[in-house]
Amino acid sequence: MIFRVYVNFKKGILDPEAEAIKQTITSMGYKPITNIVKGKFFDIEVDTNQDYFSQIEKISKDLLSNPVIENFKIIKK
Amino acid sequence: MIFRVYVNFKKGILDPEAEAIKQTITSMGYKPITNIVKGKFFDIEVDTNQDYFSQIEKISKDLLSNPVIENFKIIKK
Amino acid sequence: MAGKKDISIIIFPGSNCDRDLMVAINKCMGVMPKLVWHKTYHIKKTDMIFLPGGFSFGDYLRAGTIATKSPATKEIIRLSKKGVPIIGICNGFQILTECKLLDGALIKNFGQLFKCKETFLKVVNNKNKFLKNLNLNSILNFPIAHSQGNFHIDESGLKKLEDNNQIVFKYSSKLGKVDEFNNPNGSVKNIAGIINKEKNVLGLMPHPERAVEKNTSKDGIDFFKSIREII
Amino acid sequence: MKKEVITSQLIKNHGLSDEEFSLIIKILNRKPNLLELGIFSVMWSEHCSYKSTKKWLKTLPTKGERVICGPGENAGIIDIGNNDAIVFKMESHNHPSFIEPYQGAATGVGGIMRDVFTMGARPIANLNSLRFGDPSNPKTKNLLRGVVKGIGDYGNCVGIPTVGGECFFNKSYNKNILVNAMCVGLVNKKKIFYSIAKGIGNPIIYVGSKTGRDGIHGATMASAEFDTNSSNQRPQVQVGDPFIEKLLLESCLELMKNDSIIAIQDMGAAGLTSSSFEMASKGNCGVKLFLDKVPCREKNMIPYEIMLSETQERMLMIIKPDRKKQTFDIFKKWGLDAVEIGKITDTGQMELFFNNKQVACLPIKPLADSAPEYDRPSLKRKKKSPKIKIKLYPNPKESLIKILSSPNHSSKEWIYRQFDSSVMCDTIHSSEESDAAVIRIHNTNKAIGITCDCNPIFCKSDPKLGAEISVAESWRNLIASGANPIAITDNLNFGNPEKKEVMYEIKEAIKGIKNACTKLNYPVVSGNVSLYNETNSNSILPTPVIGGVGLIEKISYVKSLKMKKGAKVFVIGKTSGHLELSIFYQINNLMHGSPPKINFKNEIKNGNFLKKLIRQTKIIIGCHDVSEGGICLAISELCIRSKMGVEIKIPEKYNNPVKWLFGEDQSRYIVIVDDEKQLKKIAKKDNIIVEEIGEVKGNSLNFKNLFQISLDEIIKMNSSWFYNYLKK
Ligand SMILES: Nc1ncnc2c1ncn2[C@@H]1O[C@H](COP(=O)(O)OP(=O)(O)O)[C@@H](O)[C@H]1O
Ligand SMILES: [Mg+2]
Repeated sequence: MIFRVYVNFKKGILDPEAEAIKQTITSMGYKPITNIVKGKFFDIEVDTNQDYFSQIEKISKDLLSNPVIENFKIIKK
Repeated sequence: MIFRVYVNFKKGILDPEAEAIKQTITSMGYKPITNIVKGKFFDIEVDTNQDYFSQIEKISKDLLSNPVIENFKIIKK
Repeated sequence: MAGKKDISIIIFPGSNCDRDLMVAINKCMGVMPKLVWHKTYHIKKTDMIFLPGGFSFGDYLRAGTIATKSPATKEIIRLSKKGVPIIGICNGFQILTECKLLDGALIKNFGQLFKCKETFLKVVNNKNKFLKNLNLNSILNFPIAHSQGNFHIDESGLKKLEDNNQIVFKYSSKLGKVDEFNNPNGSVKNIAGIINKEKNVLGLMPHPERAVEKNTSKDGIDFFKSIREII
Repeated sequence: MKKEVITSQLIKNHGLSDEEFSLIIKILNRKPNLLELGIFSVMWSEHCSYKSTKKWLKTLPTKGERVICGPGENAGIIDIGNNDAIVFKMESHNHPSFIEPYQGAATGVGGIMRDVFTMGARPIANLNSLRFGDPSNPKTKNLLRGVVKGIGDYGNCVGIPTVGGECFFNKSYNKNILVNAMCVGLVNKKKIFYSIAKGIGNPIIYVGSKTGRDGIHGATMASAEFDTNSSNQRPQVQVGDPFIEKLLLESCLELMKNDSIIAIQDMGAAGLTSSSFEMASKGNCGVKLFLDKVPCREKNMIPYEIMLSETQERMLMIIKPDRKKQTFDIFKKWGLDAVEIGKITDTGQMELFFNNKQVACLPIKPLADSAPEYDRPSLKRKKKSPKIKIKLYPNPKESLIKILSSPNHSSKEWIYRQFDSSVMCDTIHSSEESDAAVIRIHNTNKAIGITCDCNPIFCKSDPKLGAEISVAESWRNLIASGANPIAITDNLNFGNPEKKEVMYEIKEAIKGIKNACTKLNYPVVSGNVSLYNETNSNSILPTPVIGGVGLIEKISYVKSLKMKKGAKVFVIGKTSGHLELSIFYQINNLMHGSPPKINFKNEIKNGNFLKKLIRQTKIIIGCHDVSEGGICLAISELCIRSKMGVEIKIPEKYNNPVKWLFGEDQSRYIVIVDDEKQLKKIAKKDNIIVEEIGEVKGNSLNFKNLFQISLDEIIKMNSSWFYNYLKK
């Protein structure tokens, strides 16, 4: 079973990297691009028959993201 | 229209960060976790009526990923 | 070296070793280099180009990537084809791999952390104009300061580098031992510096410009003196 | 103006007391609107107004022959000759770093660098002073990781070497870590920029990052005691962008080459509010700001948010009206947003407009001048620990091993490897190579020594004496690195000043700094205060961190922890063996008593003696001050750094070797000497106590007839704690 955890900055938090990427793309001539949001994902492979969702949730909260500035979202792949 | 571009390391390239996360998780006692793959994603908002897929493909190849070490995948959100 | 030569240092927003490099070049090569802003669309005739260390464009995305989109980088690619010697140090090396003038890629250090320390480099190949004045197997003491200096290349790429004598520097011990204990960042085969097939583009992670003063190692002087001979 | 209802809850949420609110009404002659309330609240917050400490800070000695600019500006400035001046300051980012260690620490470094380059200086070195909780506390590891990485990534990216600092663990910091960052810059004495607004009609220019909703109320947060819910509050942490900082640094310095700028100030705590207020208030003028002109990162930001945002990497400047184009061109070249957002007026008012409507109008002088100033009650804490009589002293060898491998005295290599210490090519000595970091002044034959110090254990027991010792230690560190100490910056970290015992600590510590600095002719030129470092009523140890700077007139005077085979080892200063509160006692769980006494006459005599030896003879090979851990730890550190052994013979007159080895008597140095006869001769002439104690020899740390440990062993035990701790 594979869980995918998405982590990205909360809305309103400055993401200087996304800003720099957007500027670069614009300067490369891709005019219609209006916004870029950046994030990370983790594919976590779990070898168990149990439902492991709540554990993944805990890992996401404690380790993979910082709740002060980031949100996460888990999907089962 | 939003395109999502996923970028991750090619197989066979050791990702020290994913490795470290895996070790930490294991040491925290989450035994069934067998593997972790880490990647990035970019949500690119495009304001156009045209099909912009091929441009996004070009951006992904030229900028968002480095073909020597990374793969990418595009989906329309 | 005959007459006044023209050496250029390209400055990207976020470059931060440009001054150090300028001082070192001036001191060891006897030429005050020209500083070229990254927005330069046309670089006139120049005898040698340096890409300095630092964090061009904040190292955002991947170190060196965004700099490949600057007009000056397009000029560097054009001039490299004409045989102009080009040297990239640290971030400069990362830019050169990102714009494909050099093979491989520089990924995050094995230990994940930024690392600043003294390292020793072994000259493993001097069959090129840059290093022909340095002895084979001689050891140079330069510091490193980077978080993405882990040189990666696939098997076949590595073989090509080896076959073409493109690997020039390897991390070693003070006495020249090349092994995992003397590999500061996880680079394949301890590779610290390579050149292109045509042997006019050189990239290295350690900082020779930080090894030319009284208070540091002085091995950088040998390095710059050696490359002075080629122009 | 729109009328919001200002409820008492709203007033409370803004951290204002009822008396303070009455004062506001008196100043305005009416009730404030919400925006105005917000402005008052940040301007009168502890962080911006120093209301609990101002009375005491005023007593510090701030003048000296080399002082160009004392407290009151963005940073202090000292003269180091030939038109060169050094700009420096220390600042805390404690609360943000606890919530988000990486960003909190990074933005702390960014903020202090802006304070320095605002004055026209190019930063040449960063230092940091860190305190964490007990290593076994589950949060400590990640806090340590995040803070160190944050400091490194920011300074490394901007390209300023991080060359030193300190890191200390104690459980009192479990929920309130301390992250104090110090920055030192170099400026041409004739090209210093200040923040005094001048010239009616002159344009006010905003430059740097776009304003977002970051850290609104950050300044009030930094002044409020934590409660356990803090981590759930809305995000108040700002994200740093070192890349923009680098562009700001270069563009400002480029602009400063000509004379376009009249006044300049970074937007630090309380952002646009405090920067515009302070500039106008210093220049006795008014300002008009058009807030819709402020570049915003998010849509629909309201004046309240724009005025209170603490988005990083922004500057405010007043320029000559005919230099607008030139100014904008420079910022454009560096890819930065620069906009004219207002004008200087002669009304003495701060008038804020938004979409052509006036949204606030506040009198500047009265607001600044009547900022509350408190003389809070204080009370000496009752001493709990009675004196104990020790019958059998713990084993010295085992104790030394414990000390060398303890978190507080292990090598900090894991930390400083993450900092680029060699960029700029002027670093002569950085972390652990010498008692103070030594940075050459580019293109000259002189250098400066920089150090930060504090002994919170001493401060807890006796805040005045502890602060005096911290000042003296920084003084000694500078002398031992070859410098002539010039001035300090301080960062006063304490708990809740509304508690009498804490207020006592604050007052006493300031008294101690005052006394030590006066005696040593070592003025305070800048500083910072961080209060309310307290969670659920558990306060931190009083931690007044002292950042000292000294001048090394010639590079040849630079000293470090160096040894040479065959050289003799001497102690300068009198050893009497004060063990109370020493590391030796702490490591053996013997906590009682008071700190060692300090005699400033001897401090000065011994310091001047070493300065003279360094400057007038060639006999000093290396030196190290004696502080925590006494002679024993000082010698061990010399051996570890120089990778050489020593043979030490404890002078016969001392009947208790443990006291001799580990006593922490003040005003002492260990020196490694080439010509012992000459040393003795000068010492005799100058009436200085010196003792020959051994020789650099062999491959072990050998205290004859007592114990011996091989060099390899002590190096190993000293180098592994951090790596082992952080492995998992
Ligand atoms: N403990 C202190 N000792 C001496 N000066 C201090 C102290 N605390 C603050 N200051 C001075 O007060 C002024 C305001 O400091 P601060 O509010 O930290 O500035 P900023 O607005 O740049 O953050 C500065 O000039 C600073 O040097
Ligand atoms: Mg300031």
